[in-house]
Amino acid sequence: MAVPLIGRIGVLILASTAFYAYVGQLVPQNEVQPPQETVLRTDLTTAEMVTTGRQIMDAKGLCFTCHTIGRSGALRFPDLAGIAGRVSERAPGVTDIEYFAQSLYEPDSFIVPGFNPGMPAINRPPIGLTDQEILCVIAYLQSLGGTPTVTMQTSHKYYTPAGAAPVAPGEAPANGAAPGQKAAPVAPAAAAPAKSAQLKPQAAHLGGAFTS
Amino acid sequence: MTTRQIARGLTLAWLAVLCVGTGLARAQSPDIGTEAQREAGKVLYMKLCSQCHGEKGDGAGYATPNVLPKPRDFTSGKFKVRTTGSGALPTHQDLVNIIRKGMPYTSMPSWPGLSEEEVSNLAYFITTFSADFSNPEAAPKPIDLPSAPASTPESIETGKKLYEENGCIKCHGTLGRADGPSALTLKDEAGNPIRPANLTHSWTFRGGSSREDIFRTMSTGFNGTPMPSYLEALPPEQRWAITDFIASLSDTNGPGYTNLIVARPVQDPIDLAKGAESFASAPVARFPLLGQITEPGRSFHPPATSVTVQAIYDAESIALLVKWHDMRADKTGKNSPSLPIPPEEEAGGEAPSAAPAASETEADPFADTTEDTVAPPAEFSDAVAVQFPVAVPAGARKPYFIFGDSQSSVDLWFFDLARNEPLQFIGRGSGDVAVNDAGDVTGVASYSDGEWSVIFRRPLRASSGAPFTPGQFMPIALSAWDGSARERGNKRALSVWYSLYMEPETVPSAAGPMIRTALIIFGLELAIIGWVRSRLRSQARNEIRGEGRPQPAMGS
Amino acid sequence: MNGTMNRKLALVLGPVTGVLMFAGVVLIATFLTNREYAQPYRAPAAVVDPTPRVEGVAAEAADAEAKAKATPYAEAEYRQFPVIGSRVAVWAVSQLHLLFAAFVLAVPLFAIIIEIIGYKTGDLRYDRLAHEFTKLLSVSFSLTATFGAFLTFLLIALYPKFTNYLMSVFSPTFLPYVLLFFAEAAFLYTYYYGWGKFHPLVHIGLGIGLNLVGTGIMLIANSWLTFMTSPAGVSDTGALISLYDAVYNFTWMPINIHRIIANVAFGGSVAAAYAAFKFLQAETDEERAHYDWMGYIGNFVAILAFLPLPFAGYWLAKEIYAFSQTLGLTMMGGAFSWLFIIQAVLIGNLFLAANYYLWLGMGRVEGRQPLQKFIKYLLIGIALCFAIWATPRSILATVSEIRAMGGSTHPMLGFLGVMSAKNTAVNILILTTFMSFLLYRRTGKIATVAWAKTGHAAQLTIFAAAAFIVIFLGIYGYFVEATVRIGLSVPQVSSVLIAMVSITIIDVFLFRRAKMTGDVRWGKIPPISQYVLIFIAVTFTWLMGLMGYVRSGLRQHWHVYGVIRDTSPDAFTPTLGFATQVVSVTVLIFFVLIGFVFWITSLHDRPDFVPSAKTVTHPGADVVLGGALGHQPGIARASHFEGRTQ
Amino acid sequence: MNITVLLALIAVLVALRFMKAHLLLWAGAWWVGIYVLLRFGFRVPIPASVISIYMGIVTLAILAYLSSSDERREEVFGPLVRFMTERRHTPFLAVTVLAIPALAAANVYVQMNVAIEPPFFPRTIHPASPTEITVQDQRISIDSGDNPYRALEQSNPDEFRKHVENGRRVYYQNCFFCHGDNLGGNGMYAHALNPIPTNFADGTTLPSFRETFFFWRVSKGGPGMPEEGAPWDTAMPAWEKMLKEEEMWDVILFLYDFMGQRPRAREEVHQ
Repeated sequence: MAVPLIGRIGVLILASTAFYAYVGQLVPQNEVQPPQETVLRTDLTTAEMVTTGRQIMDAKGLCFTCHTIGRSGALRFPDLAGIAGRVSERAPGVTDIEYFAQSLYEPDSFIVPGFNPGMPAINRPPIGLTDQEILCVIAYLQSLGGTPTVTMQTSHKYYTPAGAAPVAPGEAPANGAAPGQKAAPVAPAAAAPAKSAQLKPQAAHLGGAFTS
Repeated sequence: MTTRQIARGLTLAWLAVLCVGTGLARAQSPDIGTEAQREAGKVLYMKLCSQCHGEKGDGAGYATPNVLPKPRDFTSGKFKVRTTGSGALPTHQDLVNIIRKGMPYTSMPSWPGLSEEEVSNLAYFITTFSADFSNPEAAPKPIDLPSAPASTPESIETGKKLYEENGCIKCHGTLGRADGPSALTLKDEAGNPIRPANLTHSWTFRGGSSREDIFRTMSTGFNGTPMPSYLEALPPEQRWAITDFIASLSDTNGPGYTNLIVARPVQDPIDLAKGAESFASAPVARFPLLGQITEPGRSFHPPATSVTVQAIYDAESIALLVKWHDMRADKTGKNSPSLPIPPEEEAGGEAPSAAPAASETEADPFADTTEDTVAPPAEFSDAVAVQFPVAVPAGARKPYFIFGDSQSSVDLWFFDLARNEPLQFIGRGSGDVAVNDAGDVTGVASYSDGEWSVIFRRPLRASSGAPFTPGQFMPIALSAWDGSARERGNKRALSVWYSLYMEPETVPSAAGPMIRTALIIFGLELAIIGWVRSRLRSQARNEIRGEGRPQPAMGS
Repeated sequence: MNGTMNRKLALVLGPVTGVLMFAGVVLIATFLTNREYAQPYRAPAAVVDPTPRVEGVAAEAADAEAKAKATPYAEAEYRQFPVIGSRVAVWAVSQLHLLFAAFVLAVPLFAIIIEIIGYKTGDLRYDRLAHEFTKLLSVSFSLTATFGAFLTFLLIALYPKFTNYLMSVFSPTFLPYVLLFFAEAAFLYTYYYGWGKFHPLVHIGLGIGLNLVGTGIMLIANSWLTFMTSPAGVSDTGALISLYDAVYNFTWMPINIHRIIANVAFGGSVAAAYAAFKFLQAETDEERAHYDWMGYIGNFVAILAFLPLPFAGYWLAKEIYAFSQTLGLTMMGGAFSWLFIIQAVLIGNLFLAANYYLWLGMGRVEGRQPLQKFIKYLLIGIALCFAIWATPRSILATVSEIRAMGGSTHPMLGFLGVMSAKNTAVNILILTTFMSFLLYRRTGKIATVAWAKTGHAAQLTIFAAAAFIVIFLGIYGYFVEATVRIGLSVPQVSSVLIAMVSITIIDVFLFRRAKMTGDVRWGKIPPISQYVLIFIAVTFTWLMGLMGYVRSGLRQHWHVYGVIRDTSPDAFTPTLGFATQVVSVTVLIFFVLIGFVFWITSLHDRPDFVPSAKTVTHPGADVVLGGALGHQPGIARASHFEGRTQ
Repeated sequence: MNITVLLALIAVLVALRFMKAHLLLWAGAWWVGIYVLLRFGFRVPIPASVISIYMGIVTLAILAYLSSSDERREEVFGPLVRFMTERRHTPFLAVTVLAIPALAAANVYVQMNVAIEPPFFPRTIHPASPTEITVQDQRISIDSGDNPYRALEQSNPDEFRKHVENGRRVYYQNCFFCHGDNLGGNGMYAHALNPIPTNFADGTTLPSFRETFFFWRVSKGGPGMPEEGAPWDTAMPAWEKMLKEEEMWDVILFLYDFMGQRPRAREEVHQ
C-alpha cells in the first residue's frame, strides 16, 4: 500500500486546491452583470421616446457633463433649455430634426457662436449611442421649447430606419438606403421584442466598443 | 410553557400587590413624580415621543397625519389601557406598562431598550400635560381585577351567549371579525375614525392578548373610544366568561406567519362550486399584509393586516383559496389595480375615509341600528389580487414586488368583488398595469361574517403566465383592497414576495441517496483500516529486519 | 519505506500521477465549460436537414467562400477564445505568467542575501544554499518569458482594440522594458553559470544587478496593469495627457511594494516546497539534514516577508478608496466582500501551518521538550485571531436569523467584522507566530547568563506591552472616525515591529553560550512537516491567484476603469465560486509546471546514464547511444560542490 | 452571553481535568464544547454560516494540536491504530464500521425530510454604489459629493438645526413605519418585510458610510439596487418620486443627529 512520493504530493496539492475551491463555493454567488444595454422597442410612442431620451442623456449619453438645462452665466457648452425654439434662428430652412441630427452626428459642422468646438460625434465611441437612441434624444430635445414630432420610424440625413424604406424581398438588403450614407443597420436589435432584455449581455451591440 | 406560567404568576402577583397598594393609595394624590424626574422625562420625551404625540402632548406631532389610530392626546387625560375605572386617569404603573409594551399593530412601538428609570420618568412627564393629574380628587383608583378562573368549554359557551346579549356584536361582529353593523361608523371623542378590534386576531389587541389583558380591557373600557367599561354592567364571572369566549376566537399562539404556501395535489378534479371544502387537505399559510407605502398613492394603515392562503392542484389546474377579514362586503362601485390616486388624498392620510361627515354627534354604538349609524355604500368595491412573475425566475431576480417592473412583468389575478369573475392584468410597474385578455383565470368569491373567501383557478399551463410544475417554487404576492376605506389602485394592503410550493404527488424515495452515502463512507472506512493495517505490517517487517529508520506512527 | 523501491516506483508512478493531475485539470476544466457561462460560444444545436451530406457540405463551403469574398475587412473589437472563452484564457495565462515572474524575481532577492551572508560569515553552507535556489531560476525564467509571450499574443488576438489602446498610451515604455528584459537574461545567466567563476564580490555585484533589473521590469509592467484599475493622465475620452501620470497612478506604488513583498514570500515558500520535495526524496541523512535546513530557511524567508504584507495591503486599499470610493466599496462591501473571507481562510491557514511547522521543528531537538506545553496557548490565540479575521462583515443569514439579530449586523459579531478587530487580530497573529519562533529558537537551550531572569522578564514585559497596545488601540478604534481608525494601524504595527526587534536582540544576547540540553539534529523532523511546507506553498500560490483576481476583477465591466468599457460577452464579473475554480486550475497547472522545473533541476544531481550490458542488445545501439550521450561520470556527481564551494 | 451554558461547559472541562481524561476525549470535548457555546451560548443566536466558519477553524486547530509532537501523535493515533488492528477489538470495530455509515444514512434521511423551505438567496447587505446618480435633474457624485447642508453645522448652526428638524419631520412622516421610532429597523411594518429594514441604531451602519451613499439608497431605493443586492426584494421606496432633494439630505442629517454619530470622512486624496 505504499503510495509513491509524487502521488502523495500530487494528492496533497489537489486536495488543498480543491478545498479552497470548495470554500469559494460556500460564499454567496453573485454574478455581476454590466449595466443593461437597453434594446429599444420599435413601437415606442413619441411621448415614451421623450422620457427615454431624457434617461439616455442622463446616463449613457453623458450629455450633462457639459450641457445644462436652464442655467445661464459662464457656460462651457450651450444651454439646452428651449433649444427647439432656437433652431429656426440658428439654421434657417432646416427642420429641427435635421438640425439636431447634424449636431449629434457631426457636431463640428455648426458651432454655436461664442462657444468652442469640443463635442464628440455621439454615434461613435466613447459615447456610441445607437441610431435609435439618438432618435429618442432628438425627441427629448424637441420637447424643450417645442413639440416632439419624431417617431422611431423617422428617417433623417444620417439614418434611415429599416421599416421606413421598405425593401422588396429578394433584393440585397440595406442597399436601398441613400447612397453615400451609412448602411441602415439590419433590424435584429431594434426589432427584438421587449422580452429579449436578457440577463446575459447582448452579443451584438450597435454601439461602439468604447462606451464610456 | 414555563415562561408563560411564570409570566402568569408574575401578573397575578402584580395584581395582588396592586390590590394591596390600592388601599394605601386611596388617600394620596396621583403619583406624578418629582420635578427632577419629570425634567429627565421631558428630555427623553422630546427626543423619542414628541414626533407623534407633539411637543405639547396634544397628539399633533409630525407623524400624526399619516398614522391611525391617531397618537394619544395627553392633554385630554384620557387613556385607553388602564387598570382604573371608566373615565379615570391611569396609574403610574399603567403608563409605564404601555410605554414598555407598546400597542401592537399601531405606530406606538414597544420600548424594550429603555431602563426602568427612563420609562418611569417618561410616565411622570406625561402627567404634566393634563391638569387632572395634579388634582387630588382625580387620583386613580385601580379597580378590582379578580384572578382568572380556568377556561372551560362551558364558560366559553356562556361567554358566547353573553357576548351576543351585551351588544358586542354591534361593533365586533357575530364571529368577532370586527364586522358589526356599526363598525364602520365608529369615531373616538376627537372625531377621528376608529376601528373595532378584530377579536379573532388576538395578536393585534392594543392592550395585550393574554386573558388577563382582555379581562382588564373589558372591565375598564377604552377611555375616549366607543369601547365601554363593563365593570358595572356585568359581574366578574360573566366578564371572565366573555373573556374566555374572546380568547377562544383566536389561535393563542399568535398569527403564525409563514413564508410558504404548500399546494397539495388532489385526485378529484377541482370543482369551484364546492368552494372551500376542496381545500380541507391543504395547510393554511398566513401572511402579514402591510400598507403600500412604497409607491405614490400610499396607504399607511389598511384595514386588512393579514391574509390566509391555501392551495391545491389537480391534473389540469391549480386553485388558490384566499381569505381575509373585511369590516363590510363592498360589492358596489368598481375597483382596478390601475385606478389613480389624486396626490391630495395621500397628503391627508386616512381622513376622507368612509366615515360619513353627517354624524357629527357621537354615535352611540349601542343604540338600535338606525339609518344614521350605517355607513353609506362605498364608492369603490373590495378587491383582491394574487401576483406571480410572468416567467419562473431563474435566480434571485424577481419582478419588483409592487406590480413588477419594466424588465420583468407580473401576472395579476385580480378579483373585483363587485363582479362575478376574476380578471387578469399584466403589471410592468405600479404605473403600468394593463388588462390581459387571456381569460385563463376563473374564480368564485363569497363573504360571510366579516370574511371574504375567494377562490382562483387557472390551468397549470395556460396561454399566459408562468407554468406551474410540481416540485417547483413559485414566487407569490398578494394585495387586498378595502372599498370602504377608499382603497383602489396603489392604495391597498399588500405582501412582499412569498413562495408557493407545488408538493409533488409522489415524494422521491430517500433510499437511493441513503444507500449511496452509506456505501461511500463504508468504502472509505475499509480503505483507512486496510491502509493502517498494511502499514503496521510493513513496519513490523522492517523492525524484524532491523532496517529502515523508525517512523512515527501515522506520521505522514 | 525502501529507498530504491521508492525510486523505481516514483519512476513509474511519477508520470502516472502527472497524467492523473493533468486529467484532474481537464476534468475541472470540462466541468467549468459545462456551465452556462460557456453558452455564448456554443454552436446552435444541429438542425435536421434533409439535404444529402456531401451536397450540403459542398454548398456550405461555396456559401462560406462567397460570404468571405463579399465581407469587407473590418477591424475586430473582440475575438473569442474557443471553449473556455477569452476572459478565462487571458486570466489563466496572465496568472501563470505572474506566478513564474514572481518566482523569478523573488528567488534572486533572497539568493543574493543568503550569498552575502555566506560571504560575510564564510560559511559555505549558505553559499551552497544560495546556489541551490538559483538553480531553479533558469528554467523558470524561460517559462516566464514563454507565458509572457503567450499572454501578449492572447491579448492582441482576443482584445485587439483594447490592446491597441494600451499600446497607444504606454508605447514609450515598451523599449525600456525589452531592453531591461535582455539585461535580465544576461545577468541571470551570468549569475547562475558564473557561480564560483568570479571574485565573490563581482558575483554579488551581478546578483544585485539582476535584482535591480528584475525590479525595474516589474515596475514597468505594474504601471500597465495599475493604470487599468486607477487610470490617471488621460482625458475622459482616453486620450493621453501625461505619460508620467499614467505610470505613476494611484495604485502603482502600493502595488509595487505589495508585489515585491509578496513575491519574496511566495518565492520563499516555493523554494521551501522544493526543499521539502528533495527532503522526502532524500536517501542519506546528510541530504535530509541539508534539505531540512533549506526548507527551514525558505519558510523563514516566506513567513518573514509575509508578516508586513497585510499592511501593504491596507495601504493599497486606502489608495483605492482615495481613487474612488465606489471602487473601494465594491471591494470591501460589495461584490468582493466575501472574497476577503476566503482570503481570511487562506491567511489563517498560512499562519496556522507556519506555527505548526515551527512546533514540529521542536522535534529536531533531542529529548522531551518542556516548551511544548505552551503550544496549546499559542494555538488558542491563533484560533481566536483566525476566527475574528474570518468573521464576515455582511453575515450570511436567513431571514429568521436576521430577525433574531435585529438587523443585518449581529450585536456581538458585528464588532468583529470591522477593520479595528481585524487589524488587531492580524497583529496578534503576527506576535503569536513570533512567539512560536522564539519558543522554537530556545528549544533545547537554557540561558546561562547572569541576568537570565531579568532578560526573560523583560522579554515577557515587552511582549505583553505590545499585545496590550495592539488590543487597546483596536478597542479604541471603535470610538473614533474611520479615517482616524485607519491611521491607528500605524502605531499598532510599529509596536509589534518594535517588540519583535527588541525581543530578538535580547534573545540573541540571552542565549549566548547557552547550555545545550539537546543537539539540534537537522533532518530529524517528522516527514509530515515537509508536507506542511508544500501545503504552505500551495496556499501561497492560491492566495496570489485570488489576489490577482480581486485586483483585476475590481474593474468589473471596464477595461480601464471609468475610461474604456468592456463590451465583450465576458464583461460580467463571474461568481466567486467560478473564480476560485479558475484559480484552483491555474494553481494546479502551476504546480505541474513547477514540478517540471524541480525535475529538470534535479537532473543535475542524477548520475549520468551508463548503458548496462543488458539494455544494449543490438550492436548498433551502442554506437547510437554512445554518440548521443557524453560519458562523463564524476562531473555531474560533483555538481553539488561545483564552483567556489569546492 | 448565556451564563448557564458557559458555566456548564466550564464544569464539564473541570470534571475532565479531574478525571485525567485521555487526549482524544479532551479534543472531542473541546470541539463539542465550542460548538455548544456557539450554538446555544449567546442570547442573540449566531447565524449558522458563521458557526460553520468557526467550527472549521476549531477543527483545524484541534487537528494541529493533536499532531504537533511525536508524543501527542502517539497518544492520539496509538489507540486508534490499536483499535483498528488488534484482534480483541474486532467486534467493536465491526460495529463501528457499520454504525458510522448507518448514522450518515440516517442523517441523509433526516436532511431529505426536513420541512420545505423556500429557496434562500443571499444578498450583499451594502452593495457598492454607482459613482454618480441623477436625482431630479441634479447630477450627484457619490464619490466626491457631500451633503450640501453638512457644512452648515460649522458655518451656521441655527440653520443646520432647522435642516435636522426638517429631516426629523420627514423621517416621522415617511420612514418610521419600517425603520422604527428609534431607528432600530423595527417599525410597525418590519414584521412583514424581507429583507428587514436597515437598523441604523446598531452602532456601525451609519459611521461606516458617507452621506452620499445613503442619499443614493434613499433616492433610488429598492428599484435602484444593483444586481448584487438581489434586486426587487427590498421595499425601500425610490424616494425621489415623493420627496424633494433637500428633504432627502435633511433626513440623512437627522439620522446621524439622532444617533449622535458622524458620517465616514472622505479619504484624503494625495498625489
